Amino acid sequence: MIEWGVAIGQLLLFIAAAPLLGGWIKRVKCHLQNRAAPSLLQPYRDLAKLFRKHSVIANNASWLFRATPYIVFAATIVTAAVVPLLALPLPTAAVADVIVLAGFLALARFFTALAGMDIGTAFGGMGSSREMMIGALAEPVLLMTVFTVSMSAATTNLSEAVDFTLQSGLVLRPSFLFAVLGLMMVAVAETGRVPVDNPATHLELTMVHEAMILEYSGRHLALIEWAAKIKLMVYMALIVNLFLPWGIATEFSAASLAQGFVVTAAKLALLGVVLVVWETVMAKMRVFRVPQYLGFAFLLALLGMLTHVVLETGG
Amino acid sequence: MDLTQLSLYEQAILMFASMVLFTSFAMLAQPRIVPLIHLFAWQGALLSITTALVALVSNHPHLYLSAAITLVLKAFLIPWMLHRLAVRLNIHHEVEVIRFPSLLLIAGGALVVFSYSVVAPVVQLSTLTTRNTIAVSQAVVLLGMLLMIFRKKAITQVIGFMSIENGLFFAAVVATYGMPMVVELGIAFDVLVAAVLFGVFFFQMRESIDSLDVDRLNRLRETEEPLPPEEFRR
Amino acid sequence: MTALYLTLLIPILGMLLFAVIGHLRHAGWINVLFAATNFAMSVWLAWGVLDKGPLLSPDRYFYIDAFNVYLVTLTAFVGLTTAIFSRPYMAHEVELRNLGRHRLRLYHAMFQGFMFTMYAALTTNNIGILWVAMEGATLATVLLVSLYRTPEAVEAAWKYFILCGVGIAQALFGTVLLYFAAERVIPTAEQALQWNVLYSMAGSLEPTVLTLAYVFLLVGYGTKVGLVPMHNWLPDAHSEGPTPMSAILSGLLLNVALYALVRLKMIVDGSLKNDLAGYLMMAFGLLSFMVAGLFLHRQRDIKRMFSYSSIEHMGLMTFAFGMGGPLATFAALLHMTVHSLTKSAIFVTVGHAAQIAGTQSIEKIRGMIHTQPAVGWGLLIGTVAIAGFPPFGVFTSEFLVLTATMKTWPWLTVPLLIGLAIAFAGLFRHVHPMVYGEAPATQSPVRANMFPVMLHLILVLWLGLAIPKFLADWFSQATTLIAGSSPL
Amino acid sequence: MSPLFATYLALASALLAAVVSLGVTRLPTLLRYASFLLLGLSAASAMYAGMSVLLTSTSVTMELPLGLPWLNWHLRLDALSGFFLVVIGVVVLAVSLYGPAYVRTFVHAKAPQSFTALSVFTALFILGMYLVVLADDAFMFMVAWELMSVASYFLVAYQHQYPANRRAAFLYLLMAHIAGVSILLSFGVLAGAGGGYTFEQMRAADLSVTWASIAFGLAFFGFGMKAGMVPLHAWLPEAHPVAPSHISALMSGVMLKVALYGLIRLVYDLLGEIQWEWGLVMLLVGAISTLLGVLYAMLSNNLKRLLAYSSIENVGIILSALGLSLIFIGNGEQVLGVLGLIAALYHILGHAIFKGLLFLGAGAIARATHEYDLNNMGGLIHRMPRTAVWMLIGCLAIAGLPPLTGFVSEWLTFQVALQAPVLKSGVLRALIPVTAAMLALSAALAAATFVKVFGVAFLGQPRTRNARHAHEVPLGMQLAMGMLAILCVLFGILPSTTIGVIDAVPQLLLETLPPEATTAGWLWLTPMSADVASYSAPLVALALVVVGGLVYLLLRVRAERIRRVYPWECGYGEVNARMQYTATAFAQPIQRIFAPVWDLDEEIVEKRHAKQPQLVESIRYQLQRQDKSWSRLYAPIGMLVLGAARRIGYLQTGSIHTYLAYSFFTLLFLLWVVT
Repeated sequence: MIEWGVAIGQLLLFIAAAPLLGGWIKRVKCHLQNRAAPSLLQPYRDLAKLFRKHSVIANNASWLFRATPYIVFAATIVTAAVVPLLALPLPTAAVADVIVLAGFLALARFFTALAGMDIGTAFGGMGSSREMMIGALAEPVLLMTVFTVSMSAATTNLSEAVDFTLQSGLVLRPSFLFAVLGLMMVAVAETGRVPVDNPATHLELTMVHEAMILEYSGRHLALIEWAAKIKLMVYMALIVNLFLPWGIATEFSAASLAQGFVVTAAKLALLGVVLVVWETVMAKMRVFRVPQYLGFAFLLALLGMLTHVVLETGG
Repeated sequence: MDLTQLSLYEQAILMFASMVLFTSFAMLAQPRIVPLIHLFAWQGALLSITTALVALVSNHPHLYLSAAITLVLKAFLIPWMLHRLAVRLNIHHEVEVIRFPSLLLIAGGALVVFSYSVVAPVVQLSTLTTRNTIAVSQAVVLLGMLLMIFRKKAITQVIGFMSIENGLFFAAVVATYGMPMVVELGIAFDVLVAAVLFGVFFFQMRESIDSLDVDRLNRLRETEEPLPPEEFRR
Repeated sequence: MTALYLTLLIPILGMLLFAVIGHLRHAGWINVLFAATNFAMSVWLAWGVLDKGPLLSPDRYFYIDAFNVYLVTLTAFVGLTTAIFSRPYMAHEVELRNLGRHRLRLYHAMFQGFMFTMYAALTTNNIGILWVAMEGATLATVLLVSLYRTPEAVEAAWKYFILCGVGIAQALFGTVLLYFAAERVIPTAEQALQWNVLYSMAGSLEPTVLTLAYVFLLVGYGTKVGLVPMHNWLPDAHSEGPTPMSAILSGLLLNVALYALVRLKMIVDGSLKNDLAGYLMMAFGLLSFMVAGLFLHRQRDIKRMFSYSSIEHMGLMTFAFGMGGPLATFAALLHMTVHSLTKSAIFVTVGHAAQIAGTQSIEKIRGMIHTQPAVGWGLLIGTVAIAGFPPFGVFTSEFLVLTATMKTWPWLTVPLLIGLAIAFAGLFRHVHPMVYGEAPATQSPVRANMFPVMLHLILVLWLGLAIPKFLADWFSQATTLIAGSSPL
Repeated sequence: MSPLFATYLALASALLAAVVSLGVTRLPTLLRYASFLLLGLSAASAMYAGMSVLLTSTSVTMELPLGLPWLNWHLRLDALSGFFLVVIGVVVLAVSLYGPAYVRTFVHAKAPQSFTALSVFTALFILGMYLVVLADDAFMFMVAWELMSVASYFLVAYQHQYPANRRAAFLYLLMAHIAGVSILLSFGVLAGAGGGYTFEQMRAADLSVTWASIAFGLAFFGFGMKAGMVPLHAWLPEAHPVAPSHISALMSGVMLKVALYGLIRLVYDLLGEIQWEWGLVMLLVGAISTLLGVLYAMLSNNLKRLLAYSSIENVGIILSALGLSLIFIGNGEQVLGVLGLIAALYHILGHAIFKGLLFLGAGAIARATHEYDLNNMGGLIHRMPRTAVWMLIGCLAIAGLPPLTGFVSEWLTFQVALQAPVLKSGVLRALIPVTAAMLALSAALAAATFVKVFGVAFLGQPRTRNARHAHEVPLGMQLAMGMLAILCVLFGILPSTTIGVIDAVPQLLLETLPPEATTAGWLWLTPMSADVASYSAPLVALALVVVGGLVYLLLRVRAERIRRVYPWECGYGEVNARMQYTATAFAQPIQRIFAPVWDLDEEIVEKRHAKQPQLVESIRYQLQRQDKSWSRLYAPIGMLVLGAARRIGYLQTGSIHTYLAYSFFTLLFLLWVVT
């Protein structure tokens, strides 16, 4: 029973902390580009403001347009619920394994894209089209990377997989190296960061995610933005806990939980910094360069899988 | 076997057989219509004489009857009909060009050799004195076909056809001393009807393509392009 | 016995009668009447034979067993339905192409004459008379082929006459050789041509002679079966003659020729003790099958096309008979039946279609289903049936042929498969536009009598779904006769 | 009611429906309802029969006094045929609800087609499919099989006034014929070894591996051609779209499955010892079909054509699952083999349902707008709201999104693929994950495709008058779609229960049960074991609903009513329908990425201003796409045949001398041969 409690708590923490992570990344970025940085809590303020505002929608918006934010938010939260953040074992991970996780991300994307096309503006269509393209190329990479892990761990249950990496101690797996790189590239693409997309811009021709949600406002926008932040955190948590799970709490004592909290926070913060650096040094690329980018990620994931088959299990 | 051991009649049979063969060759080379018909009549006559001789030698009385039928049919009736047709269709003066007559004759010779080689094993089995003439009869059949293949006029084709019939009859006589009477009659009847029908056809041809040149009968050819392949294109 | 003699007599009477009154307005009906009585006679005969087994006439000129009695019945049946169809059709033709009524006299007389020759060929026990009858069939039909007196018709008739005449002459030479071989072992000259005697003595006949004889017989009767490369007369004769003629030529004459070939093969096999005859038949059959299939693609004349399809199917039967063995033989017999039923039905429909469109040219016949649904559907269903789709009987026989081939000659199934596909494509790419689509305004419905078509197709359907008991026994008796044993 | 009686009832009522329809022109309305009622009855009883054998996992055999004299029609109703009877029954039931209202448009049509043909052949088509799955001997199987093909051919050719339809029908019948013959030959091999045509004897037969592989090859070719696997799929995207929509639903939803039934029956049941090489072939072909199918679908703008291509994709998925299963069985991993088979069966069921749903939806759209081209639709969600809901569910399901039915089979397939490491051969271990990745890619592309479908057809603004004046379809059609949509959800949420029923099939074919797929109760799906992988669809669905609902309520508390305004149009006048992305535009990025897959013929026509050539007056963009199999495979074969036909013509020179020469030389040749 207690682990369910922990799971719920962890989920709530996940939801609550997501904007903070976003704020942290933005802040570090500003420092790096020596701009005046907003406060860490700025994302919360934005969300609060959005929730307070009227929401205005187009005349010909259908029920689907209004339902989408809730569906996206819910789907994203389900994904968040199955990723181990602080402590193992995570019972919710049994409800939905990593394939389901990918499925739910796809579900969210599906509805976002539909919502983008609902009004019938050029931007929405453009955004949806590009988003689906990116998603179509990114999803197999995501699956292959996690397949690589779950083939070594002989499970698709994330909690079990993390546990496996934890148990097997420090093993230098070439497959994991490739997998983690691939996963990072996918994460960047999926969460709409530079160089694939730029969350900060509204320059029409370059935006993808923003183009889809252009028509949203008020609480709907708030939900979508929040979901996006959660999604980012899901990916980052996945990366850190799947490949370097050390420090995650393995029993539910206050001490180990606290330690798990601290360590995970540190890891996420560090990964955030890495992301920021990456975003700062990279330049936004043309839409039709993205396939090459993702193709490279695919290659990495494939290498990871093959090295696993060839080198690690022995022919 | 040796010719000398044969009775005079048998020698005569072989002699006439060779003459039948000769008439086939002559027909192959004869470009003019009326002489061709005459040659055909001669072939029939020789045939019936041979048949009569065979009847005499092998005392098969029913062969006399078939000899008589042959004489009437092949030597008189059919040639007369053909001649009359030729006159009425006013082609009795026509001369048709034969390309490479010499080659044709050589081919005919080759056919004789071939048919001899083909029926050789059969001949070994026979005890009849006339056995060697089987080869001749087959040669006559094949020469008839050769004639039909290389000659242009409808009437010559008919004559070729008839000479094939002659060859068959000849084969029946020399190989087996004739078929049973019923069959003989049936065959004879068929031949007669055929001859009549040919006559009818000459007139039909004349009125439809106003010529008796079978090379003009080439409307029903399929050498043109087939229909466009609409199903296989997209 | 009486049944047999009546079966042979009635058509002769008919021929003589029509020679006098064939031009009268009701001649068509009388023709139907004769055909009907003939059919009744043949059923009676069949009944007797099924009852008491094979039947040899006292004078030994006629021999009826399961093999030919069922062909007699089939012939009589198709003759009947064709007569039914030809009555209104020829009437329409007479006013359409303004033929003189005397032509109808010829037509009816020759129709009956042709039927007679085929009964004679089927029932006779004497291979000499068999030959005479086959030649007679040619003579009876050759004037019908040229009935319209168009240049094409005359040309077709002439080719038919010459080629079949020459071919059949080869058969006579073969017969002579056979006789030559026979009379050395069989005392009386009369018996030396009797099939049942020959068949019983086959073992002692001289193989080398029979080999030669068989070659001549194969070329001779093969010409009439329409085996490639002696087939050239067939499409011409079928496409230029009046449609009822094409129906019985395709549906019956080819069968009879093949029947003769098989009868003689039985003797030759008995003597040779090897499969040479079978191999030759398989080779010719397969060749005809493939070549005809390709020819289908380039046709522009609808009747011509279906006559090529006949060549194709005769090829398949020849192949099956050549392969021998109970299964293949059974299949071949069944295929004979269903093919002649289906093909005659198709020719009937095609005749109507040609009258509707006023032409036989495939490009000009369009949208039949639109103009006259009955004819359109008839043509379509008929084609589906002949193409070998179940639940039609043609499929059943092709199924058996293919599986039999798979068992004995696995690799020959490949050309068979390809041939089937090619022939199918060739048939349908022409039939499709003729049946479907919009119809040109020039086409106008005619008084079509689709009863025979429906009857035939229903029978074929029945054979495809379930072969009735008596027919099955019948086939199996015939199979036992030809192949020694039966699949039942 | 015994399953036997139910089966007979199903067959009888289908046959009766055909007979009744013969008189349909006399009293159209009555008989229309009568025939569809009978079809519904037959569907219901078929499902009953199927369920009862599935649940009791018994098998019933029967004989009909039809067929060859020495071989009656043998029928056998076992778990496998029962499962497929259910699959057929579901869709047929929906169709019989949908039909009466839908076909009304055809009754009074001025078009040359006869309404009788439609109803008669529909009934025969369905009858044929029942008989195929019931057949227990090769002969009856072939008869039923071809009955199915021919009947459906007549239905494809039904609206024959359009040349495209005639062409499609011809192509379809031709390929069906070839497929049929090759299947027949494969049975021939088995019969040759087993000494008889009944499946009993074939099971008894022991073939050498070579002959078994030949039989497998022939069957795979034949059934695969019918099931539409690449590259033998050419007929499918032509034939399925041109048939009336309820027929398309039957063809795409069920007929392809019947072909797969044949494959399963032959490989798992009749062929004996299974070789893993067969599985490999199947897996590769399946993976390729999946990818190409979805790509072709992505680029089609004709809705029904798109759906047809997506059927190719789904058949590919099923084949891959079967391939995996065969590979594992061939390597002695019986259990995993069973899982693969179950995944395949689950997808067969699922695809039958949602593809049926989508085609029926396409029919509804066509009936309401007379449009098939996506670029002429748009904004339909406002005009036909309920149809929109059902279609949305269909799209979600076929895109393989949780928690709907498409996802379950995908999940299972991945689970099986992830067990590759247990295999000995390194090649397989390397290959299987790669194909899994291809499946993942195709799934994602499918999602993109169906975003395009729903987004362009239902969302945005109407692009044509027809779309603007569309109306919701009659109740019957909505019921049909609604039923299927609800089934999509149910089978998505209750996988364990469903598998509990399905696994009678592997029990029959492989005498093995999936180890603990359903041991954890209806809530949990644990194929291998709980700690390897687990998925609780009910909980997930619940979570989704609860979270979404909670958030909604929370925000509702103090939310003002939403203001509606004009959308932002960047300052150019009002937003109009021509501004929105078209289907072509939507697919364009994918097209650019995977360009080599198609034969593309792209051209941009610029019209310059007469006086100032620097001004562009108008730009027209034209795009011709076709899949490569035509130019690479079919056209050459066709040309080959026609070339041969052209040459063969010179046999028939028309000169009698030549003809005489033929027989003359034939004679000489034969004489020479024999002496």
